[in-house]
Amino acid sequence: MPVDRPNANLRPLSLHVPEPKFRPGDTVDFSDLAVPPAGAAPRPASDAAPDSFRDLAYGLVRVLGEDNRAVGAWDPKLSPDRLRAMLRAMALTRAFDERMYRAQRQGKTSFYMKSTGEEAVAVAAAFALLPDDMCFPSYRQQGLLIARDWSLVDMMNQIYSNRADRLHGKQLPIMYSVREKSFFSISGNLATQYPQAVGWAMASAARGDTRIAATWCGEGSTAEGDFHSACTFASVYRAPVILNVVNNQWAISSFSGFAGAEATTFAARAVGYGIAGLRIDGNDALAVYAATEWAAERARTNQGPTLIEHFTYRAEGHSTSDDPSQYRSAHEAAEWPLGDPIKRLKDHLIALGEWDEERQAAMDLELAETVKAAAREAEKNGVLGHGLHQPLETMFEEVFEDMPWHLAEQRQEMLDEAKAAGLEIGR
Amino acid sequence: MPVDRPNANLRPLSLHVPEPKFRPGDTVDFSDLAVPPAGAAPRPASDAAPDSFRDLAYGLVRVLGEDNRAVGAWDPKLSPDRLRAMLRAMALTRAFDERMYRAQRQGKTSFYMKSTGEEAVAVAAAFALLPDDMCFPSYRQQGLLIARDWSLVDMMNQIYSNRADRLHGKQLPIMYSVREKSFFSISGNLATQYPQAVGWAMASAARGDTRIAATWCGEGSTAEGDFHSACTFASVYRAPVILNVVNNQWAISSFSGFAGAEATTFAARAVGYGIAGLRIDGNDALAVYAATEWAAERARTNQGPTLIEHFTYRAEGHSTSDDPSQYRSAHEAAEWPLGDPIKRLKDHLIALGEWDEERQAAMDLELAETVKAAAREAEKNGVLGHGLHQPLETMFEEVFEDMPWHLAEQRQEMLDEAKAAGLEIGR
Amino acid sequence: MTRMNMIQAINSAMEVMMARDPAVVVLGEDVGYFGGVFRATAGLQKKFGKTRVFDTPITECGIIGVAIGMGAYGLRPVPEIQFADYIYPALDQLASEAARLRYRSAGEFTAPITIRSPFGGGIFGGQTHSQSPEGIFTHVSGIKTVIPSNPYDAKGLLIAAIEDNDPTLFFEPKRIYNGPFDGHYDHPVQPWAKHDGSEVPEEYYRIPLGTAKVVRAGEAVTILAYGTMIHVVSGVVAASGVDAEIIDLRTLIPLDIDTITASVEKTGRCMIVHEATRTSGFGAELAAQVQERCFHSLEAPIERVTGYDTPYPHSLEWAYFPGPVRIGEALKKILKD
Amino acid sequence: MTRMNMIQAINSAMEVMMARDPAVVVLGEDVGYFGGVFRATAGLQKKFGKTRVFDTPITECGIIGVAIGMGAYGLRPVPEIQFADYIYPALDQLASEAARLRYRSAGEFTAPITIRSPFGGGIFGGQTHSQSPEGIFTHVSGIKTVIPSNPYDAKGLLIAAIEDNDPTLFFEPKRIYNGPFDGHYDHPVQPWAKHDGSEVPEEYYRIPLGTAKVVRAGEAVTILAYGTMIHVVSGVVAASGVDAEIIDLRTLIPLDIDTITASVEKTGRCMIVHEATRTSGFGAELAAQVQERCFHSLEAPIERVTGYDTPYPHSLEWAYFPGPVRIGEALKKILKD
Ligand SMILES: Cc1ncc(C[n+]2csc(CCOP(=O)(O)OP(=O)(O)O)c2C)c(N)n1
Ligand SMILES: Cc1ncc(C[n+]2csc(CCOP(=O)(O)OP(=O)(O)O)c2C)c(N)n1
Ligand SMILES: [Mg+2]
Ligand SMILES: [Mg+2]
Repeated sequence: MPVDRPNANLRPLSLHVPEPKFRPGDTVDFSDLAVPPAGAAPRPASDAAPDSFRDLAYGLVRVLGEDNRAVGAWDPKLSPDRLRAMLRAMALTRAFDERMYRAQRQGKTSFYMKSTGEEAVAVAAAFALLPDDMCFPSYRQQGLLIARDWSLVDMMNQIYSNRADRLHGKQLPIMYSVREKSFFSISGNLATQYPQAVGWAMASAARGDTRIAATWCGEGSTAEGDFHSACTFASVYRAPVILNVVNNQWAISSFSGFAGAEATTFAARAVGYGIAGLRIDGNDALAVYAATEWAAERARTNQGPTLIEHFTYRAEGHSTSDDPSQYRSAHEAAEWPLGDPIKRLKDHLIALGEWDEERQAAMDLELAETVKAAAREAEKNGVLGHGLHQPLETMFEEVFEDMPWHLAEQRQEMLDEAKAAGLEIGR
Repeated sequence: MPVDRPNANLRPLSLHVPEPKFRPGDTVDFSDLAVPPAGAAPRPASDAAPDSFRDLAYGLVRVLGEDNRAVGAWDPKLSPDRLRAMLRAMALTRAFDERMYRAQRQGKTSFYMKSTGEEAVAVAAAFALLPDDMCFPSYRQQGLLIARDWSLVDMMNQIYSNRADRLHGKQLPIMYSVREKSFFSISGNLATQYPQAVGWAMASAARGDTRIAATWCGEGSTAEGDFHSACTFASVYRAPVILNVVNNQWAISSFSGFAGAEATTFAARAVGYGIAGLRIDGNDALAVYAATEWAAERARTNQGPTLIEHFTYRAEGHSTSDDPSQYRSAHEAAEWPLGDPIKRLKDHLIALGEWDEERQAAMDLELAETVKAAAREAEKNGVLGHGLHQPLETMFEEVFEDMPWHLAEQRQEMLDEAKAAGLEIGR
Repeated sequence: MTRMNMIQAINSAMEVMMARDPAVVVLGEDVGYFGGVFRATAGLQKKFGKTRVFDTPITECGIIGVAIGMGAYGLRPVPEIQFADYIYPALDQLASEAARLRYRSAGEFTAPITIRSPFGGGIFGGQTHSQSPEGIFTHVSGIKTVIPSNPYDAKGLLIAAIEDNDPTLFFEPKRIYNGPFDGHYDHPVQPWAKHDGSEVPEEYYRIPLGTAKVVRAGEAVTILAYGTMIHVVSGVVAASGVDAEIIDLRTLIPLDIDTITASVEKTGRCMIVHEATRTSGFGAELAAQVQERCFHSLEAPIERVTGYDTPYPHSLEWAYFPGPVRIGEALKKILKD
Repeated sequence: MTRMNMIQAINSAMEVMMARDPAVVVLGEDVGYFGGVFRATAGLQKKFGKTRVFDTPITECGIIGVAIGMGAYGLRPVPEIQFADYIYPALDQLASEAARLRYRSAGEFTAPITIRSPFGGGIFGGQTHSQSPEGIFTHVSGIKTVIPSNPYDAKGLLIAAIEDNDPTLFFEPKRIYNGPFDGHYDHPVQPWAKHDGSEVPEEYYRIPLGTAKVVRAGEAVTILAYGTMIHVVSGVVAASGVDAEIIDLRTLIPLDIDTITASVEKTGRCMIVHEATRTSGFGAELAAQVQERCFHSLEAPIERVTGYDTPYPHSLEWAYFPGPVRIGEALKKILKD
């Protein structure tokens, strides 16, 4: 029988509930956030065993230093042309976000989500992957499509749910699906894409293909069961997949502590599964590129999965439905110690003597024009709510490959009712 | 735009599918399983930070050495009386399992699951916990109830689904629920008890109580989403809970590799969440006791959760529905390098001069008799299938606290139909 | 008495219950400092502290699993699932655990938890912010399902749900959080203040679970509905001049069958309206029961006006939503039959 | 032609499809070397290798999530969920992902997966090895639900399901894996070999999804059932001498409504039998549709004989199971009405 110690003398327990450092109105001071110098992290061989570099899950791989120079083993040594192309894609992403955010405010669509401050995470990854590597993104990686040179007008058509929307108005704005750019249909349900990416990668491996998969989720979403099942499968079958955790510090109003950041890093999750883990400066496009390239190399050589935590900051609201001033200090974004990814890459190019502020300003202007022109083009196909852009009966299509009788019957009911009521009736 | 490297020259991927070392008919050789010597692992202070002892997740805490002596910092230094009490509870658990397994084979019940070879995991933990610490077990911790001196007859009544079954015949055999022994209702769904235990512990902490919670699941079950949500919550709120993973190498026919054991240990999961993790010799009752005591101390002093991997071996079939000779070598159990937990504790007591083979034999005989007597007693209340032991209408009770009309109506329907057909009709 | 909208009434129910019973705790994604994405928990953390009102990790199965454990300890948790569309990851903890715990332990352990979740469409939320999954839960024995249609009921029912010792799903029709909605999406939104149901006592009161409410008495046809649809149906009935009897179910399980059968026996006709997809929706159960019980009174087939058997399409939201046109046409049809 | 039991027929369907189509892969808990806890995948790994037939970690949401990814790649996965009772953790991946993928991507990506899972009671499996959750899935648009009642159908339907480009749930009535079962649990089990439905071609053939089968033609009453219940109903009908028409639905979605309505219009009476709990079970949908479509032919209320609205109780299994007594009584009642 267990011992019968009296518990009268035990001290009462207490519950720890995380609390972010700063709330609305607070002065922001990030000085106790440890930021290791650029170039300090070692770069293991791409066939090193994951348990030989566990420390990388607790550090921060950084390439761009305070002096705007690329340093250390992780420097991907990209040509100035490639750097400029990357800078441009990031700036275009930001310009696109600006315009579409405004379009939502103007009532042209129902919803929008920006990736401001996190552009490097998606753009630099797209540059480091092959064009047919399969991406399973969350809703904040529009940069992937832009970096893969996808049509802005097409993206906007989707956002406007208009006549030309490739998704036929069926999906919430920004929930793109672009098969020809190896970009998987985005889900509204957090983290579901994670095991799907692992399954895709397993299938590619099982078929002796050469393509790998990459997936992204926010730090908040790592709490979902899907994250765990994905990591478990990836570890067990050594799936050729890159698991990206975008730690932008916030999940709507909850700071990263509610996903576990007080106890350890998100890269440490990789250690838990015995898979390769990297924690990197997500606002450093070169670090993102280098980490992705290294992880891709591991995947392509059957070394299995890599989990990359991108340490970054969500500089704007969660979505157009959100007002971050309600729950966090307005100063955080400006004070963020890892800076802005676009500015940092720009400054690097300038330091290399390959760019200047004038060219940057000209490019920004040009991109704003590009985006504006695209928006005008897309708006020709209509915007949300101004007319029903899809024939009514499309609602019943693509539920199944072939429409079963009950949907055909419901379609007929709808058309009959619409007709009886004198409404416009589709095709 | 991403670079357009041709992938023609890439080598095809391949899928890794785990495979256990031995299959039916194979000779078993566990010599490359690393078994560190007893007494080697350090014992951190109970308020040490989890990241200061990550190595413990990769080692194996052992107290009982080859010479049957207790050694090292983890020796719990129990009195001979306590050791004998623990030995007795383990032996009783085994005797109980034997008898009930036989009862199932004799058709007295539908189902049974033994814990043979793993008795230390539950029994020693029960000895190290306080009697009102709340247990959220899986189906293989009958040792908890036995160590807490619960009535064997009551357990058997449940197994027989008989008249005296405290669960009114509603549950599958062995899915006990014993509130007065702080033993939570067992679920058939794997790992669901994990977040429940964390929630219970959070509630205890929130109310300033002194009681802590402990939960158990198999290594196979760690893949479930519930495991992950439990670890995440436990980490975030520093819940006073002990998370036990019973790594008995098999999950029905799947070896531990399918839960991730090829890549790392299960204790390493704790590292992933930044919580305390221990990997221990689960066939060493003293190691189980010491680890549980240490984890309980951490929990009681608001140091938060501890995950303990109990490295052990499922010496028999998964359940009475299973035939392990179909998928694993019959020699594994006998060759298991960590031995049998009962024999090891017995040998320790003998080495201490506090026990001998004669007393052991006498105890075994006595326990067999105890169990037999209990079974006879329980069988007086009936066994499954021989008569309907619960009045028919009990089926509708306890679905809700108060029976809604639709259940009352269905109850009446049933009674009317039974009557019409001339069947026995309950109360 | 004061005027409240749905959100305020729901907030008030939680506040009243937290003040009365220290065992009541509120948890969920964004419910703490921020007060919930729909502001339903605003102010509660400030008033009751972080150990009684707190944010959670984003794992619905974890939220419910943890709430069950808290319930077993003796607390009375009120978890929020941010959108009903996100309740599926929690289904196992709800259906296999919360709903079964009392039964499988023969009453030793219970799950006295109330799961709040906004549901339904009409806000251009697309397929993952518009669903009405209530039908699924009505098929799970051991769980109650409650859906209010106005602030007064919302508060009284939520208090009853929190006090109930069984697990209860409390689905909140988010389209009418700020005002009743008659389905004319092109008309300006009416605020709750102009509606009877917005007179809400500030103090404690309860509306027993399992009681429907006759919203409008009538002789020509019985219309069964709940949530947002009560207002759409009422609008259609008012406009059409049909003498319909409108019944607000308020709780789906347990169902107030007597009120339903008494009405159908009187009118001889029955129409069911819900936003959820048709096949195997709760309307099927209602139709099955009504024909079982009122067979000889029925003069026409029971009609179902529901969401179509498709996901909720973003741009065709108003074609999907069972609005005034569809309800009006169905009403004509059932009266003709 | 050869004699097969259900397990052999299901195994044969997978073997035939794996041989025909290299994209077909089988995954699930214990399905690999061991061949499944019910032996349905026995021999497949040996024949097709470990990259086409393999064990998985124990995470149902992972199994389905991974299968969806494999499907998106171009494979045709056939995951097994070990017991239907354990499908709930996968509900989000099934309902929000597999079922929605085609729609939300407007056909760019699809989920051509077939989820096999043993369901139903009658084996003393207690509440977590006996459930019949099919009703839930019939409420999810975008997913098909198939339930065979004999080896011949099992093979032909499973092949059709695997070839189908939409996600399909294939629930296997485990009580009749080894032999048909007339509900008399105290009688010896009949092996399949003595039953017509066990003559099964060894080669490829398919039974189109969406077609029901009239198992027995009759004039007095239409009985709708599927799975195990076909045999129980047939036994009762044979014993009672009632001239009932028995329809085996075989697929619930898409439903073969024409066969059903033609029959009810002829007989004027309809009884529905399933093992799942009554409230909001698929029987509700059937009753709703039958009264909608055959209102003027119906001479009596549609009867449902189903599992009760309780969890599946272990020791009272045979009282819960809708057996010959209950079906017989209901039959008498509906003929009297
Ligand atoms: C399953 C599920 N639960 C909840 C939500 C609601 N929700 C949408 S975004 C979000 C926060 C996600 O935060 P994070 O993962 O950090 O990503 P971020 O928005 O920061 O990119 C929540 C809770 C959802 N979409 N899906
Ligand atoms: C959710 C769920 N999935 C599947 C099962 C079927 N099942 C029962 S036990 C078991 C194996 C569990 O193995 P492990 O966790 O290692 O525990 P052990 O049996 O070894 O103690 C499986 C797959 C289940 N009970 N619940
Ligand atoms: Mg985030
Ligand atoms: Mg195991």
